[in-house]
Amino acid sequence: MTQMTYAEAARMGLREEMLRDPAVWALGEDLGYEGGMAGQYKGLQDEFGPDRIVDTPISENTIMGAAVGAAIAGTRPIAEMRFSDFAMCAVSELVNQAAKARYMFGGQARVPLVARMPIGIRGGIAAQHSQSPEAWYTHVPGLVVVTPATPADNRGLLKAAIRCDDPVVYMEHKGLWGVAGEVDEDDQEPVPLGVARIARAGSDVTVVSWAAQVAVALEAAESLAGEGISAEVIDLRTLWPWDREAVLASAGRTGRLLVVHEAVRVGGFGGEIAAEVAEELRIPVARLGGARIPIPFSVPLEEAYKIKADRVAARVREMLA
Amino acid sequence: MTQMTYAEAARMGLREEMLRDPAVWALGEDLGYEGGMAGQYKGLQDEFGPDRIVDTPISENTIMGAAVGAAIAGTRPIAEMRFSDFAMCAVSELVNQAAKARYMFGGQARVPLVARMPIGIRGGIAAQHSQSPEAWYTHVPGLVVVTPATPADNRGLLKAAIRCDDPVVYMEHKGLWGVAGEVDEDDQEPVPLGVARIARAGSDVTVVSWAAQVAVALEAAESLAGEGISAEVIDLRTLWPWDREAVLASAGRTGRLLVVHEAVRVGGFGGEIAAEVAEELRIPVARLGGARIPIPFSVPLEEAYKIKADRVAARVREMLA
Amino acid sequence: MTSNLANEPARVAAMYRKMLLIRAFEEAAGESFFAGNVRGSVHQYIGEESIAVGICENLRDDDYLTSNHRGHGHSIAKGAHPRAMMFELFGRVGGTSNGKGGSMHIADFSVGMLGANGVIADGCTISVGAAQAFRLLGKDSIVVNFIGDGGINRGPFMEALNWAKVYELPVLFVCENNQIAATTTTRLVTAGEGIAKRAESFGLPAHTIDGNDLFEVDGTAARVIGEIRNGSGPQLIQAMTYRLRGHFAHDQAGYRDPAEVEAALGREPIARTEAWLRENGMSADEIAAMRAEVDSEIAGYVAEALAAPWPDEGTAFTDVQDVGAPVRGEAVQ
Amino acid sequence: MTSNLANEPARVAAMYRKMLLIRAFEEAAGESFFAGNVRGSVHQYIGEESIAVGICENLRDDDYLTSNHRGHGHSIAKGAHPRAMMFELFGRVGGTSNGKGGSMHIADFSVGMLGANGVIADGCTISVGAAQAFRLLGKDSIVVNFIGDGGINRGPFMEALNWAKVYELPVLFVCENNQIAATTTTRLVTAGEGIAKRAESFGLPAHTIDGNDLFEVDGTAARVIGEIRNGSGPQLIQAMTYRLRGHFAHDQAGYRDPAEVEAALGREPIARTEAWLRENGMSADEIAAMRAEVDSEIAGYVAEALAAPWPDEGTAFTDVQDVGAPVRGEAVQ
Ligand SMILES: Cc1ncc(C[n+]2csc(CCOP(=O)(O)OP(=O)(O)O)c2C)c(N)n1
Ligand SMILES: Cc1ncc(C[n+]2csc(CCOP(=O)(O)OP(=O)(O)O)c2C)c(N)n1
Ligand SMILES: [Mg+2]
Ligand SMILES: [Mg+2]
Repeated sequence: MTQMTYAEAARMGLREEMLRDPAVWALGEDLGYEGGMAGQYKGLQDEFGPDRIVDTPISENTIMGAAVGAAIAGTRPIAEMRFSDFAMCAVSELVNQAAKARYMFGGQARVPLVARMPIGIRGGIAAQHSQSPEAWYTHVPGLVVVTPATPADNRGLLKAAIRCDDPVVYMEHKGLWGVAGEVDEDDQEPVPLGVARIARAGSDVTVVSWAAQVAVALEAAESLAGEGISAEVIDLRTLWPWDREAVLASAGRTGRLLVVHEAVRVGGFGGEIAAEVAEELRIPVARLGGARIPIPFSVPLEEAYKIKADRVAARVREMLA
Repeated sequence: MTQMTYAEAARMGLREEMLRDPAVWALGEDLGYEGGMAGQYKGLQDEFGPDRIVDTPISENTIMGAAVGAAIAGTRPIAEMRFSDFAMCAVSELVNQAAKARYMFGGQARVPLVARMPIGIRGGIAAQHSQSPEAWYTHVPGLVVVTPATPADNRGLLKAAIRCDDPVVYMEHKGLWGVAGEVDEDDQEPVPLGVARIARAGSDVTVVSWAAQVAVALEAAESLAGEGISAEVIDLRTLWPWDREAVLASAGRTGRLLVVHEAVRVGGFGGEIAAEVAEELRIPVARLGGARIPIPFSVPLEEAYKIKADRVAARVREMLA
Repeated sequence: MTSNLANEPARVAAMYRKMLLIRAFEEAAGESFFAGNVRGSVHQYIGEESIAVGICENLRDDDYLTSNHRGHGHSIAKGAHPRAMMFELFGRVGGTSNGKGGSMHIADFSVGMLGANGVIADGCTISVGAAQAFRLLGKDSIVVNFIGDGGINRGPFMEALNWAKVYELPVLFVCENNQIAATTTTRLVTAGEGIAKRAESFGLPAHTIDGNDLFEVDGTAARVIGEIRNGSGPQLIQAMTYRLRGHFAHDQAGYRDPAEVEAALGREPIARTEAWLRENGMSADEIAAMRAEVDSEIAGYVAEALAAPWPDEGTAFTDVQDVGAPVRGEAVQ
Repeated sequence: MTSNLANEPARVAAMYRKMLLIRAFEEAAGESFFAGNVRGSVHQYIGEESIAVGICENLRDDDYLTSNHRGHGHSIAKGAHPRAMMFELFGRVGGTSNGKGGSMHIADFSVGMLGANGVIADGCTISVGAAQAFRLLGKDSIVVNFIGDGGINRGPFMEALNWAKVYELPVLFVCENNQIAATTTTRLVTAGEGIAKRAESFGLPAHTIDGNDLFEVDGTAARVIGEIRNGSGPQLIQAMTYRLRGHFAHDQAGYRDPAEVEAALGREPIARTEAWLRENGMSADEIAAMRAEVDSEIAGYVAEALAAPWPDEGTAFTDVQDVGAPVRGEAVQ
């Protein structure tokens, strides 16, 4: 076991896959010298050359569109969009082309690309650099959607995303780049897509979350434990496919479900999970998500948007009251 | 009362607003001679001139982006995107700019534009011309989302959208263009945004829908009536804001909620409604939506995607069983 | 310019036959649309056949072609089988996509035809990426992207021009300039001197030719494609042509000046190629025979397509994705 | 070229003061960032001041300006108040957006500054639409859009060039060519001879000038803006310049060749303008006094900003939309 950050673990996973398969490459802005926004590509251009870590013009449509063509043509490109906000400049390429090519062409095409687009609040980067649109992509047939919450998962899930034969929207959380955690360097296996992780076992309520909110849910569970309330925390890891069985099993046991996400609550993926559980189990369900406002810049305003542990704990208490 | 089609009613509503306010104009491809995909702009360029019904280059980013600039500068543009699928070429302009300008600039900007992007299956136009992404835009702070189901509403809601001081995503359903209905020509009033319509009163179950699925729900309700099952059908009309009070009141009365939409079920807006009702009322909820597949071309495949009245009725029976 | 094609009547005849095949296919597609047997949008390539045939004559099966909404001609020229294509238009089993795609999504990967495209200019960025893949995989194949004169005003196409040149990719952009986009005269929405000047401003050699002159298309394509394969970097060909029909089958093109259409008929490629063949030893009977043969071949496909089985509705749920594939039934649907 | 500005030392001095104000603002913004008082990305305009000042000198308050991520200089030059801007960077009440926007979303509609923009080139399409609105409303105002040499490779900018010319809109595109985009040398990702040739291919007159020469910027702007206001249609100015600092405050620019930076310092606009003023009758003392005055003005704003109240968290929920506005509390949140 080694301690490394979420960004370092992602770099390790990418490097392992690039060593393993010469068809794996990445394209995006400032990947070479800068090594990516958080160093997740650091040194890889020196090691693999400018044809496999490609510095591109500021041309989001083409970063994504070229990845589609390169994937169809037999390589495994990683389209680095830097921010999911900028990926909104290339939605047609991802949704109309990447997601549909295999189907529209009756199975003739495979599009094994990774559309890498970090989400979330990092602090003071405001409305156009902090969005969490993961729910959009769960709604698009043909796409897999991944939201890693830990360094180990950011290595293992990235490896799985790269090996996946279909397009994967890979959404790291910008707030986690510097967070360190245990990674087993010897274990080169990918983390399977679609399998949730029980981050903390519990019996009174099931709290489902992903990405940066998992730590918030765990913090809430810890404080609730002090009050004798036992919360089970599930890290979904993959939003599509999401681990329905694991969630239903847990919620069936605890009898209560709370979904927590940083994304705007209205139209968020929490609705899918809560509705599904309510339909199947008829147990109390609840959702916590962001207010329907753009992400503000100033500290107190940004803080007002965030879902903190105390609010999660309070919501759980309400459900148990 | 006059009989006119959904497309004719939209044309009437637009014309009335253009006569009423010289700041109202439209831009898009082939609006002049063609008069829009379904004649919804027919003759308006002759009447109002090429500066108010503007034929544009095939430049989706700029059709939407120019509408943002023109709205900020004091006019009321209608950005005609022809298909919501093509609007995916201009998501940054709509979501990063139009939706956020007012907020990011602390209230200095108003963006009274209508992003007009028809949704849905029309028959044989396949994966890139048949999508229903309305759920995406409900998830975006700053946007209003409208989905008219009748000719009268396509006149009245379009008028309300044009008069709205914030960006409105206006999603007509392509399958309804030729559907005729009663329109009161003398009533020039807009249909208020955010107010649902009880399309049919009932007492055993509440069926919520919008756009083309409203007719399907009504057809199902009719056949269920024959079996002594009384279904209340609500046409949501506006998805954001959606008429929560009306839905909760109805579902509270009937004790059961079924949401039906043509859009893909996973990540669809039905999740928001079902989750909200389950959280508030703890009654049985269910959702019917499209399979998570691209819209196929061939008749039997396209039919297999559709949610028909018999499936709606069957689901209601299950809920009552 | 002319090519050595003029010294090869047999090759001209073969290319002429391909043009006839495209023409017959498009006529049949239009008729089938009006007969109610083909749904959706059918964008015919009638009057532009010499471009696709002249370009693709100079391609290999392992070269790629990316198309737009008007892709039937490109597909046949690249080697897609018109029978499978007709089945696709009819939405039947045996179609290029077994009915999942239809006219706007015809593709045949076995011959490097990567697909028609329903979104204008999205094929352009796909093309440069495919060319980048060829380089990574050490292949000497090239990519040809067809774009219309209306499509050139979309940003992704312009980005792709820059991108292709920055990485010196083996891409040939072919702008089919029929002077119209749906009902819009492109001159009115296109600033400057046109696509050739624009492409040159990105450093791409640009060649404007008479797209209805099979010899000029073939000659230019032979030279340019050879140069690209030898590492010249991307180039662009602007092929001037004329859309003889409406934008799609159900467009009567009432906005067209009949005199203009009349004049264009005098320049249409099949008649011109036919005249050359007559002057170069092919008899009227031989031509009539070839036409009859092609017409009956296509007619046969139409008949077969009409009789072919519809896909099982269960196939609507396949070919989506491996992980997270749709499962039928309420729960996930 | 030179302008009559050379005959107006007083106007030069006033513009010089504006440049000093921008420089001082940016230095203070950077220091405040490192002091932990300003969050997020602070893109400094240091070394490029003469462009914004020279262009905006020739604009009216009812002309519009659209900017990009590097918008502080553009804002001050257009007339936004540096005090309100500093408050915005600090996220305080009294900021241009009362703390909702921050550095990348500075705007002051009262002087036609329509906002910095966090998305490269999205401001370009907004600009042509604003110009279209001017025409509809019968105003003789114009729109100036600032774009970087990296931003020119985005499709929306290229679409906007075509669009502006098609409708002959009163738009001036100003490409600030500092030869770099974040850490990328733009020459390496920009094909062809550059933006001037590209703009010309769309029919826009393009003028490449020394952006660090206040006189050349002012002279060109005076002429070009006059032409545009008189109906010339859109034009483009490429202002050559140099980014003296990192991409943003927290970028040490280690990828830069020190010799290159050294050389650039010799061409930086404030020193050049200052030298001219010295030669034209302004004394060292007068300049020192002006510098001191500007520095203390900005220092005062920093002190005020630090002491200014934070916005009430309730304001996070205002200014979103009228219909469907957020309501605090569980139910809709
Ligand atoms: C992004 C996008 N915008 C609009 C359309 C609708 N559309 C389909 S074909 C067409 C005209 C294309 O004209 P051109 O590129 O000249 O090709 P041509 O039809 O003349 O062959 C338009 C506007 C589309 N398919 N995709
Ligand atoms: C669409 C988009 N892509 C990428 C970025 C990230 N980004 C911000 S500034 C920048 C470099 C811009 O360079 P240039 O246009 O030359 O302006 P400069 O910083 O040199 O003034 C990049 C890549 C962005 N903000 N928006
Ligand atoms: Mg055309
Ligand atoms: Mg630059």
